[in-house]
Amino acid sequence: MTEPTTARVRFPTALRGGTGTVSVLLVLIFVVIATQNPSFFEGPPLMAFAKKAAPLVVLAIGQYLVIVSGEFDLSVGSLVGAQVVIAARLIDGDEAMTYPVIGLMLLFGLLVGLVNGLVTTLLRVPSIITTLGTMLILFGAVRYWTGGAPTGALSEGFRVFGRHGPDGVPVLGQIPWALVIAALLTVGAILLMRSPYGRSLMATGDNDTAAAFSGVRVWRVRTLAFVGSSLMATVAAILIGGFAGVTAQVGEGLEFTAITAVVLGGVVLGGGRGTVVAAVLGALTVEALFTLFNQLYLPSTIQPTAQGLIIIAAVAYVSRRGDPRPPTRPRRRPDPPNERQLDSSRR
Amino acid sequence: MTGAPLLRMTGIGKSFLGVRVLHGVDLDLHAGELHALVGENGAGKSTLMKVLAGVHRADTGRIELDGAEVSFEHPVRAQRAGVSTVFQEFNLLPERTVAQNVFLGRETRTRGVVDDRAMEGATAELLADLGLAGIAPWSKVRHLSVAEQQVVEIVKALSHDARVISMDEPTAALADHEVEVLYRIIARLRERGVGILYVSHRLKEIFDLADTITVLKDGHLVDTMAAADTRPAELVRKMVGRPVSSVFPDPLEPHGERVGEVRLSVSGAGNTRLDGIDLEVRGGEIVGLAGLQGSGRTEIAHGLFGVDRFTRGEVHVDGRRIDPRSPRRAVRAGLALVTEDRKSQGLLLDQSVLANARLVLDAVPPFGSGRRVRRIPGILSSLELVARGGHGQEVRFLSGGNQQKVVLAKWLATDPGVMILDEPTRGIDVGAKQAVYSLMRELAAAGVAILLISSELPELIGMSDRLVVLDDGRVAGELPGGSSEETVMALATGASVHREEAAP
Amino acid sequence: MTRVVSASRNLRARTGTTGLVYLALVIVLVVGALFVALRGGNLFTAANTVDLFTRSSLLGFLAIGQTLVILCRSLDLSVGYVTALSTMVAAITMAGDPSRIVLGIGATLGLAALIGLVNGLVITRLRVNPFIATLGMGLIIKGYLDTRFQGPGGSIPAEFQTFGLSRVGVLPVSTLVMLALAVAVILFLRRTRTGFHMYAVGGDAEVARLSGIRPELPVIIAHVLCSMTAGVAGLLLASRFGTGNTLVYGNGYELEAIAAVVLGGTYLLGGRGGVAGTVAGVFILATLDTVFNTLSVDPFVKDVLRGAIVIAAVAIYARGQHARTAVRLRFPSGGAPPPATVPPDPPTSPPEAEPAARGGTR
Amino acid sequence: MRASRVLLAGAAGLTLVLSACTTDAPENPDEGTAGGENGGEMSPDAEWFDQAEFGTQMAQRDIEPEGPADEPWTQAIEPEWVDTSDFAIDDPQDAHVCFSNASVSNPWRVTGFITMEQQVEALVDEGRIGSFDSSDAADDDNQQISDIQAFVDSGNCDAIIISPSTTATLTPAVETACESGVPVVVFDRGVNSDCMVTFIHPIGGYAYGADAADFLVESLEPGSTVLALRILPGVDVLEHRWAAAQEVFADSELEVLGFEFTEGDGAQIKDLVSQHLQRGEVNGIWMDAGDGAVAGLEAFEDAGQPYPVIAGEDELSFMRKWDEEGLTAIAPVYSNFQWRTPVIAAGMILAGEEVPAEWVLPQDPIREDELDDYLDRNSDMPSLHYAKFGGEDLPGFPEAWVDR
Repeated sequence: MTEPTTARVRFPTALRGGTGTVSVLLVLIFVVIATQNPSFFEGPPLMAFAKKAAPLVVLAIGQYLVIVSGEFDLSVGSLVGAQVVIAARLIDGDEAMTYPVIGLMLLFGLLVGLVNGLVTTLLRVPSIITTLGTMLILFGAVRYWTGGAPTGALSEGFRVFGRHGPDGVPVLGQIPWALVIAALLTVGAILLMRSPYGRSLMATGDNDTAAAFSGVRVWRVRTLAFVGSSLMATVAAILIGGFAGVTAQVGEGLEFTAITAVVLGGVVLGGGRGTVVAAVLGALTVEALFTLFNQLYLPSTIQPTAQGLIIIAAVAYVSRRGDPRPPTRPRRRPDPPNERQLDSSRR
Repeated sequence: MTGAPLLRMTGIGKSFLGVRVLHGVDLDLHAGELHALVGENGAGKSTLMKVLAGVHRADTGRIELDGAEVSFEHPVRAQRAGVSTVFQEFNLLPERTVAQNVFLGRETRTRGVVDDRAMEGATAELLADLGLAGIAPWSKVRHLSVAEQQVVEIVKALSHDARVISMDEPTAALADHEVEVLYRIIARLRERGVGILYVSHRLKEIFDLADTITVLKDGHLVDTMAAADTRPAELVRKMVGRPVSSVFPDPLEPHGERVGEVRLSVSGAGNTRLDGIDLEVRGGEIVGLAGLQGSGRTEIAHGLFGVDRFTRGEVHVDGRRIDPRSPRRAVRAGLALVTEDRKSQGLLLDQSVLANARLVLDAVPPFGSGRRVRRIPGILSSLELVARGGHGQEVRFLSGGNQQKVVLAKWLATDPGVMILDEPTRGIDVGAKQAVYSLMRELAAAGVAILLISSELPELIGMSDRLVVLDDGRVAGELPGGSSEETVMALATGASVHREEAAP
Repeated sequence: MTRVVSASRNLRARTGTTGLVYLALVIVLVVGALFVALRGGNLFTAANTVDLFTRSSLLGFLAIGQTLVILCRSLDLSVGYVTALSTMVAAITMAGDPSRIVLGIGATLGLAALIGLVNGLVITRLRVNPFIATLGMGLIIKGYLDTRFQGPGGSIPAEFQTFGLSRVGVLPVSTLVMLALAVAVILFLRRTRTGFHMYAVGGDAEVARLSGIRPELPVIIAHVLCSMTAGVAGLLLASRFGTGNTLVYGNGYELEAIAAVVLGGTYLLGGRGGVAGTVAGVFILATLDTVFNTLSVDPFVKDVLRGAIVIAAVAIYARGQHARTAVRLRFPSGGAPPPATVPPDPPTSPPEAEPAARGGTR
Repeated sequence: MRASRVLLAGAAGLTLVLSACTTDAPENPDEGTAGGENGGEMSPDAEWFDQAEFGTQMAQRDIEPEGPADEPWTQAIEPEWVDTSDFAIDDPQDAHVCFSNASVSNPWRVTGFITMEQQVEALVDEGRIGSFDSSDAADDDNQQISDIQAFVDSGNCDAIIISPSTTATLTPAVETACESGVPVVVFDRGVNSDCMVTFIHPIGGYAYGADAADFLVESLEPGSTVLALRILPGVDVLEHRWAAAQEVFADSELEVLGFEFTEGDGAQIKDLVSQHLQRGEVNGIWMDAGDGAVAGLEAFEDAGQPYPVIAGEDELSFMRKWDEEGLTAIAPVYSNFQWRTPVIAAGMILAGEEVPAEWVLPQDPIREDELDDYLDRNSDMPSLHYAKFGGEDLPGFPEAWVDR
């Protein structure tokens, strides 16, 4: 625990916590892609990649907020699906409905986040169970509402965000709005993590007792993280719906992809460690990996295997890399019976 | 004590992070003997015990058991050899039964399967041997009181057929009447020829129990002597190594605006563990909260800070009545609490020094107030924080003393009017202690009201202007600063007499 | 209100969470039976009972294994994939030949054990978070299955299909096997050192280490056993299908198993709980399914209800656990002076009575 | 520690290298995985290709079915009528019909199930059956086995209709249902047994795949490139479609770029098509199911490339796109109206009327000349509705399909 660690201490902060690893991995993947398909870096294909990757980046930011506070959000995949279906059904091709419905979607995202957060913090249900429950509920409720398959259609105005962008930019061709939105949200999240709220969030993930003793309203901070995750999922839904329209399967399995992206960025499950940039890089790496598999003409069936191996290897590498702590959190003491621990839901 | 010693440690040396914490310590322990190990915090007592227990490996020196050299790479090796340790921290699994805890790692098996009955029987026997038939071997540990858990720890140590048992402050968590039980247990153990190595701060216990006393200071062996030939004053002098008064800095000339004003007043406060607490602290004053462990000192701090709420009584800060329902409200009212358990309640170990220091400013409005945040580097350097990685260094790589400075900086950044310090010098080195003491004086001079909680009586007496003595959740009395330890202890323990008289 | 709370707390003190889970099971059965009766049906017909038991057996196998892993403070998200792989291995190895049944069982369980071993080693040795390690393992197996097999394959001899399709009275053979396995695992946890050490490692790995337990070992064994129960689940599916089918991995078995374990009162952070509770959790979920089916509930409403019920149940348990922390009380809330007997001299007071007494005063 | 770090790095590197290697290494033909780039040596997988069955289906496309032409769901191709008088019951108006559904997890099944429910109402009104009960296995084979078992054990069912989720795995359960003596009707995917009274299905997957592939072969110049988009591996109806397409493409001069699995997810489809477009021209798209066809077409729009010749499905969003953009396209049909037939068959069986042992329904693709007609007929219907759902004459039309 207190071994001399001079070597690590000299590392620039940015290279600790896995950001370095994921950057190297990302560059490596891009290099391999470049050897396979040199034209990949000629503007338009790169922008197409950005357009495809943007939703996952946004989702990863949301998932990052929750993971860094020490929790999980498994409901985002279902939420993305639900939001796209809601949008299609309510807009039903009517341009005038676009913005009201987007507003409604954001409200719905807010509500889902609140429920996830409050059930986890106030009712003390482990977040993996809470969000597993909301995942089932959203999946079922939306399908029940639409009779099993999505109905209606998205308006062109709605689809602009995920599909179009300002054209005629030199070299790049078109800069997708999705890229702009993802970049803005990334910057926003970086600023958020530097704000008092972000610092309180990080503190909560590191040691919620100490945070509470310092005046952090742990339950509120965590609940807001869930709200953030759900809102990000809503934005991702707008981007995905815009990108490809409505299909019945939209959103499926995205929660695991998002968690994978965040963890690949070196953000530690259990909270308190990792940066927004790392999570975003993780998301880009996952998308780049999919692209790479495709460029290599790897049979699509074998892709999960390669994906699984790379995730395990990357996480093992990060956790090996000079972290002297055991992987679990500091051990839980039997609470001395006359000193109750302060915990999140006391108030 | 004649004959060959049961245990002989010679020339034990140990370093952490290049700092030597033990310098060639020698110690002999005979069968049936109780050998007390005393010294200030940080003198190396716990390290020596951990070396014996196999938790740490000594860099130099040798350990002999019955004349044969032994080497313990793992606690289990030590236990197998008959050397058991009762650590200060409980090493029990709360969800398992007493018997399961006692036999953890070497469960009794009958015909290949673990035999709960047998383990329970054996545990019951061990308990009965100690005259403690009241603890059911099949009850889960989390249902037990602290004292009972302490007993389970001892039984666990005994169950190894231990010939040497070392105990690290076994009474720290016990109420007075519970200590009696421990005395009885120790007497039985000695009758059975077990050698006991005993670490305690409580001089009374040491003179009650010990045959031999070894004094450590700053990792050096100061002296080993027979308890019967030693006077308490002489022991204290050896422990401290210099006149007590010089350890603590003198009060400074007050210059704060609020000096002399009542900044914190508590009247009739109580909850399930406290009752009728009346307390007043003025600006510029350091009030010590004395009392045995578990007498309600920390509970008062937690009550004031909104961790465990007071259900009765009133609290006023700077003349305004406050209702401390949460730490957040307490902070906004101008309170600060340096908690006793630094790692679990005070620090974000994975975060930087700076992130820790600005945590309260970030958590409580006005959020992240720029002026206060900008003062933090100044506060950190005035505390002489040593962090190799600068203020971006993660806190877990700091020494205990520097960690404590981070905690102090965190609270100083809020400009508190009332500061509650719960065991502020626990587990930190002498230099850091001095820094904490000086800081307290400076704060007091600036008009801050300070409530100091400490288990180290000399510290409490040396630093406090007044002492409020607690006993079993109530205020037992108030003493002026500089009162003798005996007076304080009499008040802190005297209440038990009253209670017995009051009992129907 | 207070009275109800303290009554339930007393009950809990006596029976533990497992008792509460079985109480929940009874409540679910009674409420379900009422609903079915309102619709003019009967939940406890032989057909429904058989249905309930059949539904419980597959989930039972998976949840029993998952319990072990969760007790060790780990997690296994790969069981669905292991199950799918196992159906293929069993069906292809047996190839419809009764003489190859034993070989098929051996190959299936052996491979499953190997996967569990890898999971355990990756988690303990490479220190990969169990969530990621087993998710990754699941992906690896998925890729293999999709690449190597195209749809169902192999054949299960009729003799082995009795495992999945026969029954004794209303009890399917598979349920009997599941219950027998549950009993065996309960005995394993209560009567073997490894079982004890699983609780120790899950409760506090450091305490376990100081007590001479190698903390990796129970975790690895739990993962091996968990994968093997997934293998048994695969054998069951194969015997019911008469063939192997890769696509069963899409059924979300792993999350359902975790839900059953948590419903059964096992603490997600390890060290507390057991298989008896898990079996009740499995039966709760199976009862819900049977009730929904009998009532012809819309399949999507089923998901909604299931999600809500799991959250609600866990919230109720969580309340219970919060209240259980032993707190020594000196002063009852009224502020009356402490009677001389409080706190009692601990070593001479019967500790069993304590929680109940505490429950009463608060 | 050091060693394992090297090991890890090695493993990661190895993975990358290995994946790189597969580019030019030919697939093991025994494995049957026709991988991406080796589209040149097109030949169907042995596992899923049955030459005789393929021939039958090809022939059935051209056979005039028996029965009224305006009710294709009652038509049958070359029926072999079987006697069902053993199953006749006295009061069919009280008969309880049970339906074990694999799932309603895709729009095709959702549309079909609505049609079936409407057909049931019509039959109940006519007094041909009494009541109807369904269970849904959510694509879980094991669940469906339990569902069927529950129907059998309950003893309440006068007829059991089964839409199996997987052919092979549901066979034992269907056989159990047959043994109970209740008439069993199987439709859509089959089982490896002929114990049921009738097995209802459209011509089949080979015909579907061949319709699509034939159209591409006719419409594209020799040497044109074709990309195949598939949903999942291992599902027989889908595998048959692809096997037939491979058979057709093998005899053509089209270049198949490869196939991709999309899980029917629009985002995946669009991404994969975009990537193929980055690397070269794509002249034709073959799909094994049409949902997501629009997303695929959008990839062409976004890349600024001309629309491909495309084989979609009779799903409305695709057909509307086809109409709007004037595509060269075909909508192969896997007749959705087949969902009406099983309940009708159950009513016939319970009345003791003859039914075909294998009830092969017609399956005609929608071609350009019929496009306007079908769009007209379905003008109120939402997207993800199937044009040949065949429920226009049912009492609930059109509300039941419009308000889902």
